[in-house]
Formats: sequence, C-alpha cells, structure tokens
Amino acid sequence: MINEIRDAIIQYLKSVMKENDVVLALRSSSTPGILTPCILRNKADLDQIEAGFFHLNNLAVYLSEFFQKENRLSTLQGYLYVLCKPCDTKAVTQMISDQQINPNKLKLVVYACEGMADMKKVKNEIGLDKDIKAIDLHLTELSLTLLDGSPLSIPVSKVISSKCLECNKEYHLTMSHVFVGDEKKWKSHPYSIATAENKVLLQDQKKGKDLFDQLKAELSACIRCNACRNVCHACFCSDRCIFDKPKMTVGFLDKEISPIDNILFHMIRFYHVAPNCTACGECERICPQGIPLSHLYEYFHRLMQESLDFSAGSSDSMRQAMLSYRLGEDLV
Amino acid sequence: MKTYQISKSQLKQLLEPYLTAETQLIAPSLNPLGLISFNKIQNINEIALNTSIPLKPSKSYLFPESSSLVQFDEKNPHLLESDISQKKQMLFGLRPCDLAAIAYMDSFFSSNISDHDYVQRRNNTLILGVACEYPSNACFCTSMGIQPGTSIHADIFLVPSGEDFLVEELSEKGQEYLASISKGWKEASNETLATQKNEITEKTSSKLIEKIDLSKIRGRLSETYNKDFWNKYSEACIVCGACTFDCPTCSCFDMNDSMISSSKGCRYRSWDSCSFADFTLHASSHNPRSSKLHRLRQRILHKFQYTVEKMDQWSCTGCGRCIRVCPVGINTRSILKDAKEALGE
Amino acid sequence: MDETQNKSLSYLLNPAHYFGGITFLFLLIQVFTGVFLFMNFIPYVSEAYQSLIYITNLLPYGFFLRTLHRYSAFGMIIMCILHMIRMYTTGRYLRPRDVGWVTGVVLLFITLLVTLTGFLSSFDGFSQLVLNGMADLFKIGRRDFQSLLSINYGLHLLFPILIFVFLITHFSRIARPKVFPSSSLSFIFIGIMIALSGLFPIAPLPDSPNLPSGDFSPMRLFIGIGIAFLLLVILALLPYITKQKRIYAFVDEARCTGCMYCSDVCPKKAITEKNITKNGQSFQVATVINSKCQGCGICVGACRSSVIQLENHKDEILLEEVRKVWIEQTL
Amino acid sequence: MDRTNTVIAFVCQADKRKKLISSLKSKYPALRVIPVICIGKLNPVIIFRLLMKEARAVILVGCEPSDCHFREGVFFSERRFFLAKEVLKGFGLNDRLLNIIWSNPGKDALVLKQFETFMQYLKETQIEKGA
Repeated sequence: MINEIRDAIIQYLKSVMKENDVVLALRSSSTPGILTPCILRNKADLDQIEAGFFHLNNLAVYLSEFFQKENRLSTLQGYLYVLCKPCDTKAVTQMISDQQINPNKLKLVVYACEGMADMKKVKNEIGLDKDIKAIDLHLTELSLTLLDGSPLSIPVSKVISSKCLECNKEYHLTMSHVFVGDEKKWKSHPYSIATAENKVLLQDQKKGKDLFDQLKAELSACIRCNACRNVCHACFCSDRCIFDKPKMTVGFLDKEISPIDNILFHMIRFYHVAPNCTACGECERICPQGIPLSHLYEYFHRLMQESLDFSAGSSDSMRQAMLSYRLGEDLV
Repeated sequence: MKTYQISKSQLKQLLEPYLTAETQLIAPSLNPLGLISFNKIQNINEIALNTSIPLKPSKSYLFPESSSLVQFDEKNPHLLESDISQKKQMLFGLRPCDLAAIAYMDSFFSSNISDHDYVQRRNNTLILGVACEYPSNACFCTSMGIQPGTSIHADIFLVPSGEDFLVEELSEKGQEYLASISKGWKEASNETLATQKNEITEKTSSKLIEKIDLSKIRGRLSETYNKDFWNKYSEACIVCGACTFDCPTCSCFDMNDSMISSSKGCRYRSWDSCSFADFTLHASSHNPRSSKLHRLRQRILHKFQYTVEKMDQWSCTGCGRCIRVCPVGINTRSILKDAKEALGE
Repeated sequence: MDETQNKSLSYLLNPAHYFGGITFLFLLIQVFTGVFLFMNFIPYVSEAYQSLIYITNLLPYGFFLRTLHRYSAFGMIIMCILHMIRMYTTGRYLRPRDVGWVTGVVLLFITLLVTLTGFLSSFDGFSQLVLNGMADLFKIGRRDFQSLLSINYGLHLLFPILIFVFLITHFSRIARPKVFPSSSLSFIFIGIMIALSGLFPIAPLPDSPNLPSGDFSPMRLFIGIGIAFLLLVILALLPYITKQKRIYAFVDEARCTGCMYCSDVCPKKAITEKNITKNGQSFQVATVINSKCQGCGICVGACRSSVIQLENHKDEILLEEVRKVWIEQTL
Repeated sequence: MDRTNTVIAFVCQADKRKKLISSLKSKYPALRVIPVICIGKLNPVIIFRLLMKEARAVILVGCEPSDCHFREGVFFSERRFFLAKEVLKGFGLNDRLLNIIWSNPGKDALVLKQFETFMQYLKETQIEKGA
C-alpha cells in the first residue's frame, strides 16, 4: 500500500544515518492495527518503519530510557533520531525542561501527520463479535478484512481520533529537527473543528457530589496495572515512583486496590503530572479497562493554561509551573 | 453423564436460581464504560454471549484484586479471620480457554499448600462453560492444545446449536444442580453433542489467524535465555503490568499491612506483577530483575517453561488477552515463533 | 520566661520582643542629647570643667540633658545585655544566625568603650584621677595631658559612628528587622527616662573639682578592659563552640530521577546536581550542601517520589505522628 | 469517636504559633495539632492520603508568603497548595476541606477567628465526601 509519508521518512533517514546512529521509530507488530516501537541500529532495518495513520504511540516516553534510567543506552556515541508526530514534540520539549533528556544527542524527525486512528472507534464500527484480520489505509478509506475473511471499508473521518480533530497543525521546536513532507501544505488546512477553548468538560457539567460519584464509579474499574503511569512522558520517575517505595522504608501509600485507593492513586498521579501534562491522550488510549481519563487530564491541562498561563511543552528552557511564582498572585 | 437440549427460554430456568439475594450470577455483559466484562447480572437479557471473550477475565471473582486476609488489633491481640463472602456464585459464559485457566488456578492454589481464601470461594462457585464461536484476532488456544468447542474443566458445558443449547454435565456438582432444575427437559444423544462440538471447533479454529506447533519446543525454552530476539520486544516494553493483570492464569500476589491506627490494621493481599519495579527488589535495594528484558523474559518463561518443568502443563491457555491489552503491541505468539526459530525448529 | 510574657502581655506590648529595638532607641537618645552637649562642651584642659559647670548649672535644662545622657547610657547597656540573654535563651545565636550574634557582641564592646570615654571626658573628679594615673604611666607631666583628653574625646565621638557601621550588618542579618520598638513601647520608655532624669538629676557641681584622695593606677583599668575583651571574645565564639543539632536534607541517590525540582525550590540554593556513575552509566542526581542547608524542608514538599527527606523528620514519621496524636486523644 | 471526622492541623513552628492553636484543643475534641518546621515541607501527597483516609479536613497554618522565615519558600508551596485544591475540585471533593490559613506574628487574633469560622463550617456541613 503506498504511503508516501513513510517512504519519504525512510528515504530521509537512509540518506542521513551514519555508522553508530540509532533510530527510534515504529514497526508493524503481528497484531493488526497496532505498531510496536523499535530501536533500529543499521540501515537495512529502516524499511520496517511504519508511520502515518496508525502511529498512535508517543515515543517521548522511551527517550528517558536513553539518558537517565537503569537499562539505558546512554553510552550512545552517535545521534538518536526519533520519529515524532507534531503533537509528540510537546512531550519531548517538556522532558527536556525536566532535565530527563539532554537534547544535543537528539534529532527529531517530525512529519506531516494527517491524524491518527482511534482503535476504539474502529472496534465499534466492526461490532463486538467480529475482529480484524488485516487493516490498511487507502487514501481516505480504511480497508479491513475480518476474521471470517469478509472485507469491510470504513471512511477515515469516522475513525479519526477526537484529539486530531482539534489539531491546529502547528508545533514549536527549538532543538534540532527536520520536517518531512510539505510543511506549508500541511499547515494550510488545520482540522480544529472544536477549538480547545470552548470545550465543555465533565467538571463544567457536574460539580461536587455527583462528579465525585461518577469519577468513583469510573475509577473503581481500575485494576492498578500502572499502564497509564508508565506510558506517560510526564510521569518520568516510572520505576522509582512513590507507589513503588520498597517495603523497608514504610511507604505511606498502600498497594490496596479498592475504590478509595484507586481515587487516591489517580489523584496523586494527576497532582504530579498536571504541570507537565501535554494532553497527548496516551493514558486514555491504552487503559485496559477503558476508563475515560480524558475527564481528568483535559481539566488539568485547561487549568494550567487558564490560571497559571502555563502550557506544558511550550519551551524547553522554562521550568514547569510549580517551580516559579509571581509576587502577589495570592492563589490560595 | 446426561446431556440435555434446551431452548433459549429454558436457559432462563438454568440461570434463575442464582439471581436471588444471597447468590450472584456473573456473566459477560456490557459495562457502563462500553466494554464487555464479567459483571453481576440483574436480569438474564443483559448477558452478551455472542461477543469475543471479555478483556478482563473472571479471575477477580475467585482471586480478588485485593482481599483482607487477617485483621489484627495489638491492644487485644487476637486475629479476626476476615469473613469471606459466603455468597454462592455462578460463573456463566466462560470459554474453554478461561475454563482451562481456572483448572490451572485450582491446581496452583490448592496443590500441596491449599490457599484458604481461594478454595473457599472456589467451593462456593458453580462454573458454566460455553463453546467459543467468536474468537478475537489475538486468540491462539489451538496452539496450546485447547479446542474452542469443548472442555472438561467446567461443571456444566453448553454447546450452542442454532437457537438451542446442548447442556452437558461434567461434574457431580453440575449433575446435582441439573437434577434439581431439569424437569421436562429434552434429552439429547451424545453423538449430536459430539458432532456439534466438532463443527464449532472447526469453524472457530478456521477463523484463528495462525496456529503454532509448540510440541517440539515444549520444555526447551530456557535454551533461548541469552538469545538476542528478546531485545526486540523488551526495548518496546514499558513494564506496565496490564498483561499480567489481565491474564487468567497470573496468580502472583503481594502481602501488605494497611494500618488504620498505630495498633489496629489488616493484612491484605493484592495482585502483583513480575513487570513491576519492586517485584524482586531485595532489602539491600539490589534487584536481580532490574532491566525490562529480565522481566519480560521471566513472564514468558514462567508460562511456557517453568510450569512445564514443575506441573507438566502450560500455564498459558492462549486466550490472547495479553496481546489485546498490550499498549505497545508486544505479541506473545510472535515471541513464541521467534523462540522456535532461535531453537532451529 | 518567654511563654509567660507572651500570655500576659499582647504581642505589641511585650518588651521581650523589642529588647534590641529599645537599645537602639536609647542609642538615638544618646546621639540626640550628645549633640546638644557637644555644642556646649569645650574639651580644653583649662575650660573643660568650667563648661561642665556652665552646662549643669546655668544652661536652661542643661542638667536635664546631662542626666538623660547618663541614664540612657546605663539603659542602653542594660537593654543590650537583656537582648543578648534573650537571644541566647531562644537559641537564636546558633548558625546561621551567628553573624548577627558576633556583630552584637562587638557592638556591646564598643558601647562599653563609649561609656568609658564618656566618663573620662567629663573631666570631673573621678576622670581627672584616672587621667593623672594615665599621665604617670606614659611619663608625661600631670599638667599637660591635653593630648590624652582630646584623644579621649575624639574616641567618644568616633565610636558611635563605628556602632552605626556594625548596626547596619547587624540589622541586615534579620529577615524583617524590627528596628524601632512598637510606638506604644517607645513612648513608655521615653516617659520613664524623662521622669527618672527629672526626679533624680545630677547634683550641681562645686566650683572646683574635688580630687578624691589616693592614686589610681591605670594598670587596673587596662587589665579590666583586657578581661572584658577576653570575655566578649569567648561570648562571640559561642555559636561555633556549641555542638549544634542541625537538621539537613539528604537525598536517596538510588531513587533520585535528577529532575532538580528541589534545587529550583530551595530558598538557600543549597542543592546542586552531581553526576554519579553506576555500572558504567552516568546519572544526574541532586545533592545537598550541608553548610547552606537550613532544614526548612521545602524541597521535601517539591519532590515527586519523596526521595529527599529531612534527617529524622521523614514523611512516614509524620503519618506515625498523626496516628500517635490520634491515640493520645482516645486514651 | 469515629476516626474519619478528625481535623488535622499542621502548624508551622515559627513564633510559637503551635501554642496558639493547641490552646484550641480543649474546645474542639476532633482537632489534632501537629507541629512542622514549615508547612512548605508538607507534600500534598500526604494531604491527599489524609483527606481520603485518616482525616475529614486538613488545616495548614503557616507564615504569610512575604513573611516566611525562609523567604521565598512559601511562595512555591502556595502554588502547590493551589494545585492541591484544584485537584480536589477536579475530583469532585470539597476543596474547602483543605484550609490554608496564612498568619504572621501580628495577626494571632485573625488566625483564631479564621479557625473558628472553619470549625463552625465543618459542624454544619455533614460528611459528604463518601470516604
């Protein structure tokens, strides 16, 4: 299937990759519709790279592996090329300002992204009793073959993820990067159907007790598998988290899985993440229990922008909101 | 063991006794978050049988996420045995892969050291299996030697044939339960049952994406310990633990005390996962499985190697949940294929 | 002593909080009255005593100024000592407030010298006796110790300037220096001073100074000054001698992610980053400079994975305190 | 005494404020006073845990931002407590249960008055946090 963005990326990487450079990109996994992040070290593997409509993952979370964490490759001599959607660049900028990555060994490959798939919507289209055997994108049609071999085609507009509908098609990067694809054409028609400002959130419709009851019902489905914590670029202390405190130092947070503890877990996680959350939506996408976490991170993202006028990932030198103050703002 | 043929309306009769106050009926249904999962059923037509298996197994009804085992109070030091809910429950709508998983969990929890908490819940539970007609693209039960159409691990096994169900008794508990409610049910011959089962097995296994022949590498997986195909997967893994919590045969748990006051509290047990950072963290803060590679490899080798050595059975039933739930698309089937290739099969 | 005062008087009236302020108030009275005395006092050997008589007997309110000058000198010394005692008892002399303590001790020494030179330059009986003694010591004739007198007078004017110089550093060490006592308190003390100097003025001077008998060997004076100096040096070194139980923050380097939130938040800039290498890879972790750390714990509040803790004030202990306090209530 | 309707007050030790607050203990049996070196030290994670489990309300009494002994320390904690209150609001909890009273040496009377009004408020509103 022709995917000219992917070929342009591969062609660019082939031209610029030197001897011990490393590429962090995505390749197809044997589950249809989902790509697996991969680290490619030599030119021959570059052809496995996939990009475009199924690029759901935000690869920024792997970058801290390269520079700070235990099993890292920080003995990296060459450069690290990272395949990024424009909305992932905010995550990379925020991690640089949190000193989790040093940018001078990093080169971002940003490409003209026309939106990404939302696999939940695809599943709803197919119905709960059938499943996908193979899935492919033909210009504006998703062509699927189901398990019993019957073909099905769904228009892209039906399954594009809601985050992309608000994309204003711009990104700002100060570190070294390259844009693959025609930037002017890409910027010419932004989606931005529902602009972020007038979005009505759950916290606007409900207040107090019934908001608490609804969130409690949703969060009681949580099985505390830590997937939302480990996939989040803003939750960068993933294997040194306060919830993983070793038993010898009496951690004051129990590992009990009960509605109250789940709320406490998410409350503490969003308290930590609120200043540097770039609302990339990864935590909601991958939650095995389907918990609508957008009810929470949308609220905190908007809160940071409105009351502290701080948008995460906007500049890699400005530290996050909790590390600065303005005289006389008397917030509390 | 008799088999009956019942219509859809008579199915209500089969499940009715478990809809009373002191009992609970657990079956797959659409939960408020829009996913199919095992929930407590209020009335029969909520049950959704014609879907692929729920993402979260019924494990949490036998081995709950966290249950308080013992309550203690230093001031008057006696151990209050925590009262496990005596509710009789029926697990309905389990497919052969889930039934095989429950059989493994039974043998795990009540082998030489029997786990009081699990055994008590298990004795209160009546298990009704259903033949599987709607596999997902991640299923590989046939590669693990399980036929989607039949199973021997349930108390009662239903085989859908057109509009009706063939009900097969498999255990004394099932026979005794059926004896009490099967008034006026039409008996069915074993042949029709067997042919219906084979037909379903053929139809479903033809739908599966692939079947891997693991017989040659059974018990030889530890030779792939230092092979480098593991890096391909561990570099992508984010060690989150979703695969282990959604796996019907993962039985690791962690014990902790939750103190209400400095003298009163309860010791509870909650699920733990080998992917978590502090699973094998020693008091000296040395961690033998510190890197992601160690943890991913441990999960696969435990399922396909160590249980074969110890209990001479796979502890994976091919339900495919770990593949469907993985945020980064790590596919257990492709790991097994790479292992086969690395062993030169 | 501190608690009882707090309870009895409201915060504003309690003198204990303003000892330092009152000393400064007396200093200002001294300077104010000193300027008037300076105008009428002639430091020549021949006319010194005459000008003194003129001030006390003839100048309108002259005697009042002199008594006020003398009494507030005593007041200043007493208040200064009380201020020091209070600072010592409330432990406000330990590091990092030691600079305030040392400058305070120097200020006390200079005040003593000023009062000494003040008495000598008044050239009445006692001062002449001492000056004669000094003249013998320096082998100059008893008659012409004009040089001694002018040196003494010069010092008496120089030292207050020195006091103000040290006061600047003394006040700069306090976050919000309460330089002046509260208005009500200062009126009270000025009132007392005026009443005292009004009721018990200095006796009018006789025409010629009556020289007390006997000789006064200046060696005793110098020994006295020497001992006072030694005592004050020991007093100044007190903060560095006492073993201080100070609380530092410390970082559990195995769990630190190197995000440096704590160093951004530390008011004393006591946390910097440091690179440690563990099995071949280099990490950036936070490390605490103990000399700068004041044990306020604001870094503990900023750290996400609660890796930085105060030495024996761990977060877990806080929770134990909640439970302990809870138990106390129910017993 | 049901332990979930205790009120825990973390009081900054500067200027002997602890005595001031603990004198209120006799009036309010549910009050627990815990002195801390500076309320900037309090990690809101502890406050969340206390609010969800041990306590019904948490009161923090500390120096006013411009008046703190550690100069700009309390400015940062002011933002932290703002975010903590917003997190409580975002989760539907009553963010007045985390009450922060700024005080400085001269304002002891004002601190007591704020304390009284808060305890009064707690009496009226029943426990609706569903803890």
